[in-house]
Amino acid sequence: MAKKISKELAKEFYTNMYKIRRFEEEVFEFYKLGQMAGLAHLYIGEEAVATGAMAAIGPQDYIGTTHRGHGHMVARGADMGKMMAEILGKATGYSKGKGGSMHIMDMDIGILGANGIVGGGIPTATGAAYSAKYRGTDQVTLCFFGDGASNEGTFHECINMAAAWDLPIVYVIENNLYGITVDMRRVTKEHDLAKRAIGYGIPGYTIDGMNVEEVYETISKAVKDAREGKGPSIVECKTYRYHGHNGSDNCAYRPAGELEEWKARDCMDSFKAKGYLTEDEIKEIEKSVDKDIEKAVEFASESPYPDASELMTDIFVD
Amino acid sequence: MAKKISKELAKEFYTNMYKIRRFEEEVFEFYKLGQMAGLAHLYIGEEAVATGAMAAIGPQDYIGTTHRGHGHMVARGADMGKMMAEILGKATGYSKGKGGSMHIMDMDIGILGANGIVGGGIPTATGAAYSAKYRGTDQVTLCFFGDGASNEGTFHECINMAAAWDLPIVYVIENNLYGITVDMRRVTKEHDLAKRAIGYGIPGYTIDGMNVEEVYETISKAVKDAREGKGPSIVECKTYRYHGHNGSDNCAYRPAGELEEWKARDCMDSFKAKGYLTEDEIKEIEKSVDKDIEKAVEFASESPYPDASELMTDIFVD
Amino acid sequence: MRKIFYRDAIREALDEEMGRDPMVMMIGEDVGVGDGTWKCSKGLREKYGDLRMKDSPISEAGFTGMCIGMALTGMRPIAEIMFEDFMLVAMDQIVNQMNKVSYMSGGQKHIPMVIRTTIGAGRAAAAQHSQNLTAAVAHFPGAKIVMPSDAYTAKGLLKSAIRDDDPVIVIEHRKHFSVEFDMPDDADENLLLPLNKAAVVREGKDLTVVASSFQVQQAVNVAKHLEKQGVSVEVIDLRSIVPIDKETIIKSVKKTGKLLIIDEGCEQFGVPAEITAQVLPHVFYDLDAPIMRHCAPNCPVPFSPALEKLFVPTEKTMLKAMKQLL
Amino acid sequence: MRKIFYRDAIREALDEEMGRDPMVMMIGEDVGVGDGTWKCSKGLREKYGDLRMKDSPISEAGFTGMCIGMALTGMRPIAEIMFEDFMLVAMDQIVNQMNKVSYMSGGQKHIPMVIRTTIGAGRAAAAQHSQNLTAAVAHFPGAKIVMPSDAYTAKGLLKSAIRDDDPVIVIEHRKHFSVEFDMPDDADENLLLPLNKAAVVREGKDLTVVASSFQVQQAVNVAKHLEKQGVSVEVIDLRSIVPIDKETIIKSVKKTGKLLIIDEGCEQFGVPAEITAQVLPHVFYDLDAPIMRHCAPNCPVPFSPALEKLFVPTEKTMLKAMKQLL
Ligand SMILES: Cc1ncc(C[n+]2csc(CCOP(=O)(O)OP(=O)(O)O)c2C)c(N)n1
Ligand SMILES: Cc1ncc(C[n+]2csc(CCOP(=O)(O)OP(=O)(O)O)c2C)c(N)n1
Ligand SMILES: [Mg+2]
Ligand SMILES: [Mg+2]
Repeated sequence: MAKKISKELAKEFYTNMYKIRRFEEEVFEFYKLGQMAGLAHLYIGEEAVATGAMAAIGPQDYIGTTHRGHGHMVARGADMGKMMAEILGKATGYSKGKGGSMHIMDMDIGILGANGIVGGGIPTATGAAYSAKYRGTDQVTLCFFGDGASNEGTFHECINMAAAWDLPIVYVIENNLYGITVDMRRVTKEHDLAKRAIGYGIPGYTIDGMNVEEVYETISKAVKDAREGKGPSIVECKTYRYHGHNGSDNCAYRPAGELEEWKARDCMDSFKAKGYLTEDEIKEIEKSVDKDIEKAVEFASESPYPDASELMTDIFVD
Repeated sequence: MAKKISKELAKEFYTNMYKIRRFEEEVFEFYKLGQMAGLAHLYIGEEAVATGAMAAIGPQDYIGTTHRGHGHMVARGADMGKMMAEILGKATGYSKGKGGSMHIMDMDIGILGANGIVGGGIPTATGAAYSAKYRGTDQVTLCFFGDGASNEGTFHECINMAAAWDLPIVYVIENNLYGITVDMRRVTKEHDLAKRAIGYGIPGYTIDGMNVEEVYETISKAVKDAREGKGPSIVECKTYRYHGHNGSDNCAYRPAGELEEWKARDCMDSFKAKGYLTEDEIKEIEKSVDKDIEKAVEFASESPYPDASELMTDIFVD
Repeated sequence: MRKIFYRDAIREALDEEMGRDPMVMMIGEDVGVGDGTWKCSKGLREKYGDLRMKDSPISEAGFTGMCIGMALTGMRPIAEIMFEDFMLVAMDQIVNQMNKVSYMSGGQKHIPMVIRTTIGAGRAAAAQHSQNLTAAVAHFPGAKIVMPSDAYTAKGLLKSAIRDDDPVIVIEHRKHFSVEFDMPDDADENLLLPLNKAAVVREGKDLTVVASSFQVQQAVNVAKHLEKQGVSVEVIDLRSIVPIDKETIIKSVKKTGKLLIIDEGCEQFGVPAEITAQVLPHVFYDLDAPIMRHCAPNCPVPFSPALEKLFVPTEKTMLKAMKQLL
Repeated sequence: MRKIFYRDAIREALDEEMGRDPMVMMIGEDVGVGDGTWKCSKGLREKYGDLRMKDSPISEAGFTGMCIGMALTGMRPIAEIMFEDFMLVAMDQIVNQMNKVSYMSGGQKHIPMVIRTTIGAGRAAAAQHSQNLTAAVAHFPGAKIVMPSDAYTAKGLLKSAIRDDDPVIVIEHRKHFSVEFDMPDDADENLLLPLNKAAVVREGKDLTVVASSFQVQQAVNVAKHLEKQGVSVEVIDLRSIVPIDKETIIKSVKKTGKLLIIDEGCEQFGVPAEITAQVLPHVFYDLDAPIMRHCAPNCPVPFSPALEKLFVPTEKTMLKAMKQLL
């Protein structure tokens, strides 16, 4: 069980969880209206993971994210206007609209980039950790990915190297039980994925990903170890996505009642119930976030699409 | 410690270990004479692994092998003449000379094929196990590979699936401490590779690969489990290759004395010392094997090279 | 003549072949409980069981490679790789293993396996979910590669692929799955299309256009449009990428004297380049103009619909390309 | 003019660039303690330390992909992939990741990384250790690809590759490592060859031959031989595979009217096909004969020396191919 946290941290936690949820709701609105082309992989339900994790690192640290990466970006303090614009394919987006939802990057805040290939970003994140070690900084990398990604070869290859060379990186598995329609219990025998850490000779933690304090505390410890040169860890956060895999998924593969069980343990509701914040404080946070979200939505909506001349730029420097 | 074995088994063990060593010595002769083109990855030093393992399976079972695969073939009872001919690139070889040392296959005795890609054969072997399960036979697959291969992504992907689906397969890691010049202790943190089994929820055994009885006994147990539907295991055999990675390797990367330490525990010497066989029995075995080897060498030497017309055949059926 | 959705034509092919031969199975992400990402295997897990319509973990190299072992031991597996882009994580197993077993074993064993995968830009799926990278796979000898252009060819080519004793890669188009097509009445469970033949889908005499997959119908539409202007365009549906049915193309070009090759992959080192090089020596003295190609540009696939619409050939750009040659 | 082994020219390039820029590092199998499979990094681990000349486990996808993260955070990594064949296990990281970061990020970041790898059939290493599969990698936009043909170009291209701000794939030839070459005196630490230029290495007027890597010198030898018979062959060393230096080839073909392209990769979907397609529209009216290619056949590389010698183009087969065009 996690220790009590400060008022300040409680505000940060609630702000970020609420912000992520609101942001994703707006993405889904765009999607349903047909204004967001492509795929929308919503982070709703998993907010405690990104929120607790980001609170555990410093401004100099790196983050590797995934196709379900909006939550990581928002919790890290990315510009929501530029995010939303990117998701809509607008010229003012993080990637001028060229990358879209699955490929947002912001190196100014250490975001190494989302990735459309499941498991594809694990090497990039591991390389950033190698770089930090070589350059002699004390930067730590958080590498996020799902239960599904943990069965790709890159997971194995990279964690083995990170362990062998004591790289400053924490592998955060967002185990939401499914890879699209496939229940992880049907494609793994050991369902606690953090147990794999034993084979690499590093610490592994399986924790409640709906509990933001527990996420924060566990990842803080793992980050501390990494920063002190003790090498990597695996932190597996058991969590759940409330929506389908992407916009068009009806979740027929889930057993009846499963969603409701997880919703009953909703990260925001349970956090509110702990009484760190007064009702007024909560309202104030929500109002302020709502305003930011509104601005982001407005900015993105009103932004122009990229010009045709952009098609062939940004491939090479020259 | 392994139990006492029968005279019959003792003879089989010694025969196969001696046969492998002699076969490889002849390969090396061809190599040094410049009559064997390409690479010679010799199995010398590791004979107890292939020998113990093959004694643990039945004629209907499958074997996946590697670039260092001659030992597996010989212990399985492959035709040494066709092997040697293949290694020399002759038309009478297993693959008509088209595959060479790294690509020998003999499905009549369950050999699924060697592989030039490190880790590349693990999926094939796992698929054979899937097939046995689907077809409802009681066939078990032995999948051999090295410490180096255990760091490729295919290792992880396949063992996870085999575990999840209780496939009848035993993964035999021939941990000879090196992948070419790279000491496995420099590229892994946990040096007992069988510990990785924990993460997959399956049994893992780290054993003395110089002790043929121990190999036999452990793999027999793993095979029994697999045959009974209890799923896969990992058996890590600590072993050592006496020669360089291939013919042209001077082993400068090995610490002084390491080779000698391992040779002091030579699988054949230590087996002989146990007294299962009389000196006469040993001599008789050696004489008979020597004759077989001689025949194989002669057959291969005298065989013709493939005809130019073979270049474009065997790509497709038609 | 009945109407059928492309996805259902594929489902029929799978169902018929699995029904016919108990050694046929399929493995891939979401193929079982999820009925397939594009519902091509709807209901087949219930019908044939979990082991024959196997939901895999996200381990493309692993499960594609496993099919080789199944094929070696008497089965006829089909690996479904959701997007062609993801073949890249399984590339070694495909082109270094699957393709080479028969040659490396001196013909001891062939590998009767199929890889089904999909292409299709234009869905705002960005640079890692939109590529037609077939040319890169086609460089490696050892597999046949086909691309259906409608429900009829989707069914007929897939069935032939499953029955073929060598590896066949079948590349479907994501924009086709929900399209309804005509299916001739005689296209029953014996429908088996050759894996090495192109088809002249529209005859003409002024220009030969070679296209594949989704672009075939578009090219035909443009040809119809041009007919009104008195220009007669012959359209060839490539169908087989490996091997290229060079004879059909050569015969057509000898007649028309002009060749345009359309492809939705990036231009560089693409399929049209190979067709150009194969055909050129045979039609050199018949050509009235250089062989031209009309492909996607040499950039990663952009996400923004505003840019992506400039990426894939359209009827408009095809028309322009044809006019340039006429 | 000094003499230098090809492998030592590469070592010089690495040493000079690592000495110049502390952000340059190399990672790969056996590069450190083992001095590199072909001794190209001899002594560099001692000189620059373990972290800068890093022995990797056999995890090509992992360590190649790690270079992307290093490049994003200020380093200039070099991944060594022992055989080009092994790029296939890292294919996603190379062409789906490394190649696309800059585009997918809207140019926020470019990836200054290098992949060094090797080709070279003819060493009885069989189907998985002998391929020149460059064309398959070249289909994907986002990386430059170069192939040196001697010690001078090996050094000059590698140094430019390391200093380039985008991904560059440098493909060396295994038959070259132990060959001694001339190195011009002015080829000092400032030797930087352009990554996008071919070179006319022998002038001629009757036929243009384009070759790369090991085949360049062979083509020159054949050209010398033909000169005695009164035939004048122009030989172009391709050097850059992506981009193709089309101008240099076009200019030559406009003069000679004939083009033969030699390549040691399999013919189908290979490099010569792309050159053919790119050049054809520009030289169509100058050609006296169709553009021809002389490649390896469309089969996996056979092991037996008796067959392998039939696989790779040789001076003898080159001569025959040239004569056919003359
Ligand atoms: C290599 C690869 N295979 C398959 C896919 C298709 N795909 C996209 S997301 C996804 C599921 C990922 O599951 P997980 O890693 O658990 O993340 P989650 O979506 O649950 O957050 C799949 C299979 C892909 N993008 N890349
Ligand atoms: C994918 C791949 N990477 C690298 C190589 C080169 N290579 C051949 S054998 C070998 C070492 C293999 O080590 P291990 O698996 O321990 O087997 P051992 O040789 O020790 O028996 C390497 C790196 C290869 N063949 N394939
Ligand atoms: Mg998941
Ligand atoms: Mg080893």
